[in-house]
Amino acid sequence: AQDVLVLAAASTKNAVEKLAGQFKAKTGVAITSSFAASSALAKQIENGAPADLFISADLDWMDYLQKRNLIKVDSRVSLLGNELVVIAPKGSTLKPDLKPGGDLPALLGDGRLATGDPSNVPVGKYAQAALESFGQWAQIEPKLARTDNVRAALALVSRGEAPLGIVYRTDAAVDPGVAVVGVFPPGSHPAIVFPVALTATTTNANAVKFLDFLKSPEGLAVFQEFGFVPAPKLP
Amino acid sequence: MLDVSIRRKLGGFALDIAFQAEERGVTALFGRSGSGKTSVINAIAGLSRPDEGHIRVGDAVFFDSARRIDVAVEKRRVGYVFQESRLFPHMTVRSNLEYGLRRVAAAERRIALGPVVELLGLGGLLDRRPRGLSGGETQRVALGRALLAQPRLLLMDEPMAALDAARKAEILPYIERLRDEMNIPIVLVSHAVDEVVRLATTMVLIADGRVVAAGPVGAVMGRLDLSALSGIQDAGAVLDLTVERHIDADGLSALAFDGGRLTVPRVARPVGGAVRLHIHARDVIVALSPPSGISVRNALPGRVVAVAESGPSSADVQIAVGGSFLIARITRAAVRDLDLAPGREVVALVKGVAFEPDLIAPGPRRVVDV
Amino acid sequence: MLDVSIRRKLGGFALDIAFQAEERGVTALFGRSGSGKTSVINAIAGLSRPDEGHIRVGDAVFFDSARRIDVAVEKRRVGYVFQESRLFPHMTVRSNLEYGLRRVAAAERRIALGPVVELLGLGGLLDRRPRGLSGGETQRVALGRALLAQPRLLLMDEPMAALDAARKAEILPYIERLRDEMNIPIVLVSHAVDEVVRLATTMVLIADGRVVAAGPVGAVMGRLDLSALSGIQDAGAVLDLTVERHIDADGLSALAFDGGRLTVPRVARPVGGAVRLHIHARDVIVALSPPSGISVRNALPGRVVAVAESGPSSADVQIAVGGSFLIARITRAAVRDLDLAPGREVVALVKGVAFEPDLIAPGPRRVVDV
Amino acid sequence: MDLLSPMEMTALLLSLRVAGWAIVGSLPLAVLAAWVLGRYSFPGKTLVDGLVHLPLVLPPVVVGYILLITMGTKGVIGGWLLQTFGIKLIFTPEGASLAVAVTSFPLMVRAIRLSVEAIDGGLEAAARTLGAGPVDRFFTILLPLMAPGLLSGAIVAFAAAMGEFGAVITFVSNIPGRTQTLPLAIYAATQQPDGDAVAARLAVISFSVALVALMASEFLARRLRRLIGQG
Amino acid sequence: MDLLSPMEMTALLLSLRVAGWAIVGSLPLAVLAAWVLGRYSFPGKTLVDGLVHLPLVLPPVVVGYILLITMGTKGVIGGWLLQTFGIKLIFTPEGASLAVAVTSFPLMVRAIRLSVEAIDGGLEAAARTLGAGPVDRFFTILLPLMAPGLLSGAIVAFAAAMGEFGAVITFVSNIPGRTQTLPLAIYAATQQPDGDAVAARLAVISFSVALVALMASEFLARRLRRLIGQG
Ligand SMILES: Nc1ncnc2c1ncn2[C@@H]1O[C@H](COP(=O)(O)OP(=O)(O)OP(=O)(O)O)[C@@H](O)[C@H]1O
Ligand SMILES: Nc1ncnc2c1ncn2[C@@H]1O[C@H](COP(=O)(O)OP(=O)(O)OP(=O)(O)O)[C@@H](O)[C@H]1O
Ligand SMILES: [Mg+2]
Ligand SMILES: [Mg+2]
Repeated sequence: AQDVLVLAAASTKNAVEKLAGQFKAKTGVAITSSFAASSALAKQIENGAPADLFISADLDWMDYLQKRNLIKVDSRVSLLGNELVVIAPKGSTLKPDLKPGGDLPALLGDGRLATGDPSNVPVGKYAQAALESFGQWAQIEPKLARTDNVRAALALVSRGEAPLGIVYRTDAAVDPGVAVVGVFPPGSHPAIVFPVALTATTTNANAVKFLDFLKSPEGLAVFQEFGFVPAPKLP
Repeated sequence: MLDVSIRRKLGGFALDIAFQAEERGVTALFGRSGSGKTSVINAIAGLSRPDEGHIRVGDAVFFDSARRIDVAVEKRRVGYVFQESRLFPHMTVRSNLEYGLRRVAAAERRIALGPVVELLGLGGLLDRRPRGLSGGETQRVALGRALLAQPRLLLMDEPMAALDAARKAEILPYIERLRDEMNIPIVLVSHAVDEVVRLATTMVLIADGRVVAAGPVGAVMGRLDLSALSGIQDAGAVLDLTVERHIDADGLSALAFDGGRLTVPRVARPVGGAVRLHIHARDVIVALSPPSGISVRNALPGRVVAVAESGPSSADVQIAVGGSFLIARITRAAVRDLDLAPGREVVALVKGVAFEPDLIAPGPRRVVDV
Repeated sequence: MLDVSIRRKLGGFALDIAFQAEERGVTALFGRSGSGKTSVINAIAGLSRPDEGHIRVGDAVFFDSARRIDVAVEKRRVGYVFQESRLFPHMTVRSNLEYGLRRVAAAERRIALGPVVELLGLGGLLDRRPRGLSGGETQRVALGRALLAQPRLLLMDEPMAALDAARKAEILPYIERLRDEMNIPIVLVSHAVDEVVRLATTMVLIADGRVVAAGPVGAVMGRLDLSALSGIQDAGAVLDLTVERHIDADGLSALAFDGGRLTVPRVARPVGGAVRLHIHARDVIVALSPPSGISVRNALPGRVVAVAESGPSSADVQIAVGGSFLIARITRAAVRDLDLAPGREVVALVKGVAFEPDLIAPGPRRVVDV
Repeated sequence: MDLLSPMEMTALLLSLRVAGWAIVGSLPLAVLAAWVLGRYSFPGKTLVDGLVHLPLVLPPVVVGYILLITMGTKGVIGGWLLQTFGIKLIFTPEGASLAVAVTSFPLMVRAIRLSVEAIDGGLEAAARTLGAGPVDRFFTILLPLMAPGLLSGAIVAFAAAMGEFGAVITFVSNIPGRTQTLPLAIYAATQQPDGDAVAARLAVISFSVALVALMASEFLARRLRRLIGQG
Repeated sequence: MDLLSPMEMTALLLSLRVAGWAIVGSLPLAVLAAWVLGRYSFPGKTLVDGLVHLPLVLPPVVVGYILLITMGTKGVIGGWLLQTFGIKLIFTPEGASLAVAVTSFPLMVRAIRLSVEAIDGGLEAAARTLGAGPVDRFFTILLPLMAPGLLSGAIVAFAAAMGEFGAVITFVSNIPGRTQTLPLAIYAATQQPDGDAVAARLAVISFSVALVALMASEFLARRLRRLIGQG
């Protein structure tokens, strides 16, 4: 059977690897997956990477590919959602009240808020939107510690260098040194969506099967095990 | 024949040299440091390019500015023995020797490894590295390497300047054998009189980038104006003689030339063989008649040709002995006392013993310092 | 007084040297290449450490294995003139000269920059870099640098070996002035006889890591077994004389010693001044009676002390002239003809002219090659 | 005790292979660049020198992007390679080799250039008089004499290549068994809840390999120097 | 035409400052390491040599993590620095300097070490006989003579420091005006779907700066070599 090559956002690593194992057990088809930043993966597809399936953490990069006819548009689905949470070092007593006019800036004090770089890392973009909707962006923006990936933000918080951070709920699980101390209400930021699509060049029938497996209740259950939530219905 | 005529400006220094030399034998370029000797042989080798002129070796034209000829160094086939040897440190002696040889078509190889190893006494060194060799051994290997490249011409830039007297004495005989046994013209750069006298056939005296005197060694060395030309303090004449007989009982040899007979310590040449003597002016005594009861063996009758001051208290007296000339450096007080003037009949006394045994070496042209 | 007694194993080579030298004057360590000369002065400087023994200069103990003393190099205050000069390339001549000076407390500075610059003729060089200097200039700067470090002792490792004759002639007078005008003991390493004869007070002959002869230069050089000990082919005697008078008309000087009188080209010493002559054995002629009508000026009556073979055809004849000794190298045929044997009265003939004018230099101890 | 899981072992072996090929493959060009820069003067030399240093100056991710754009199958060079030779670099170990070759290239050139500059020009002149042309001299004189410098440059470049991350993941992605080298595995480990210990272990292994390589290079360089008569 | 937006200009200036301080600050240690490694033999030398090379071998992100763990305000050294001197490195330009200093350290040591090894030991022996102790000799003989090598090592390290990304962003994150150096800005641009042009422009600027630095270093090294009498 032909192997399937999946390019997936780094934050889906644990779930996708587990699903790949299950799929292999069921069908005998091996799934090879490469985890990196969505941007890197998108550019690789653009430049001819022989991939079958792309799981992006970011709508923008999927749109980028779609605009260039590099994905099979009819295969594109919004597979997963995620929650945007505030984290603090384990044992921290901070409990931000996440609402417009809330105490997040005050709790931060002269410490920094670690999150992805809002200019290019998806989680940072959502954080910016949420804080803007709270009217706190102007206050917090100068205090951001912008990282190039979620893992670096986690490290800053878990080491106590930043008292608070904003990450996906799924990421918070990666680092035992952090605890989720607040969840942004769904309306405070655009819905978090992990879109998935077959690449335009793939002719691999197994890729379609794997995509179907991911979308199946069985697949979604695994994702939820790792903290993902079902994809919100997009307008 | 080697025919060199080159002009070149080197910064403030102007080189303007022309000389010719025979197909066989050693042409010595002699001159002070900075006079332009290395510049000349670099031009012959092609390592530097004259502004104009020509360089020919036999039929081969290496360089001719008029005809726009400039043969690449690697095509000239000149053997070059550098002052610092420049052996390839990463190769054995054997590989060094064979480096040039391998780059010559088999058909053109006249000089083979075996004879050169033999000639230069390199047998025991073949598997060693240059690093461990003594200075003398190093230069011998360099010589062999240049030779085996089957050169049309051999250039040597002060090949013994870096060597002490013992090493020098060790290598000199090899160069003599080269000169005598191979049919390759050699151009030797030197600022050591003894080397030139011992090795050269032709002597080209260079000062400030110009040829100031050139000719057979004996003729050039016998000139009384030599020290003015060359700065050589060590005046003296060069005589070419033949072995007349060996006096085995005393360990002496009698040598003959057109001016008479000289007795010297035994020379390792057969009777009839050629020997060259460098007779230093300071070693020649002038007497009005042959003295007796004296340890000096050699008394050569002759006639004073010229007398020239050579220092505050000394004079050089040129004495014709047969067709040859001797020079004696004596005090001016003695010139006056003996009333020496051109035309005066005198006896030149030459000590026969005064040279080091290690200067004795075989060769058709022999030099013995007397 | 310099008192050296050291033992050291260097791989297969064993050094076992002991000698003493006076507070003033030059001690020459003389020997073939590899005999251990550099090893000795490196031990004195502290650059290498003997296995046992002691090294003392005056009151200062540099090293004493028994007393576990080993003074650091930088505390020994020995001036070291290296063969390759080792001037600091990034400093001007002035900074090089002052390098050691600045590191000595002001109170202890006996030798000042001005006089040294004067003594060594460095005035025009002070702002230049070592790179542009000639070999002779380089070594003079190295000498000055070592001197200005106010050394208790000056070590020189073949300071002239890398120089050609002209450069050597240029620097020799400076070392003589140093020896004569500074009260610093000098240890000079050399394998050049002429240097040793000209400069040394004491001569220490080293062979295979051992002292084979030591003593005043005249005494060591006058030994007939010298060539066996040292490999010196250039046998000869060393005479110390005083200037008796100058014969200005002839440009000559008359020198006196206990064995008589010698006439030589004018010496730049006042009447009464000391002069040393190195009389090469090959330049001495033996006669049974003073000859006449001959250009040789100097006839010294003496008595044959010993006759020894010195080569296949030659013999060295030691002649007592007053309280001094001369050596004459003549053919054995002459020994037989003149019937030379110990006790025989002879006349030693010495040419007075045979030396280069540039060997004349001022100094209380003068050496003139004759 | 098993030090490494099979996957980690795969990553280690792949790293060695990728870095090894990278060095071997770029060596000729590095030697050429070092030779030209070290021996000749020509107009624009500084620019060439600058270009050689470029990968040192740019962030590796940018180098990776540049490679992706030029050497991807849609890129000018990559497309040509694919059509002409059927060679595909993206997502392949060969591509990973190319990426680390590029980033470690300046290190290699610098080291080799220094050893070229240290070779006495007189030896080349001697070889010329013995009839050796430029290429001949290069192989018989320069190359052997620069060998110790070449070796040590190659080993340092190898060590650096073993640690390259940004250019690799950007150009050839992070595919276990194909392009997931040790640094990428370290990165992957840090993405897992319990990955820190694994990451640390892999980092130590990475360091050990580099240390062994450096030790080996010192040792070999000494021997080589003795072999070419300069130790 | 404005080549750079104000923010990009800020990033460029910050990069220059960060890299400049990094080199100046680490130079003494680099010289010391180069001196010791180049002049002395001691047990464990290979290990020290390996440690010096460590930042070259490890992925920069790992270097950044190590710095974060040790030099952060909660780290052993970082905590001590904060409490004792009130020095905070994390999120500061000084921290960025430290990060690039660490990653470019091996390059600097390598270059300087070669120039130390090229200095004739005889000159030091001469200085000893003239009364100079070890420190004296170091400053009066070794340091001036290694100056050209030191300069060229420092400039190459500077160029590399200008390009360092992973260690910086991991240790001090990406704060415009404080820690956002040129490579971070370039990276950020490459991560935006329409950022290629900006990234390319910034990369060209980064390359130009490095090129100017390299040219200056060649020029200065030549002059220095002449100044110390070896050109
Ligand atoms: N490239 C150059 N530019 C300027 N001057 C030069 C150059 N090459 C040589 N010279 C000068 O030419 C002169 C002759 O130099 P050359 O090396 O030929 O002398 P030489 O007779 O071989 O001296 P030595 O006996 O010291 O080797 C010297 O004065 C030297 O300074
Ligand atoms: N470190 C060492 N290990 C082994 N042998 C050594 C060492 N240093 C010197 N030697 C040997 O000691 C001997 C004396 O060497 P030294 O350099 O003192 O001789 P020298 O008399 O100064 O010779 P030259 O006139 O050639 O300078 C030589 O045979 C040399 O090979
Ligand atoms: Mg020359
Ligand atoms: Mg010595």
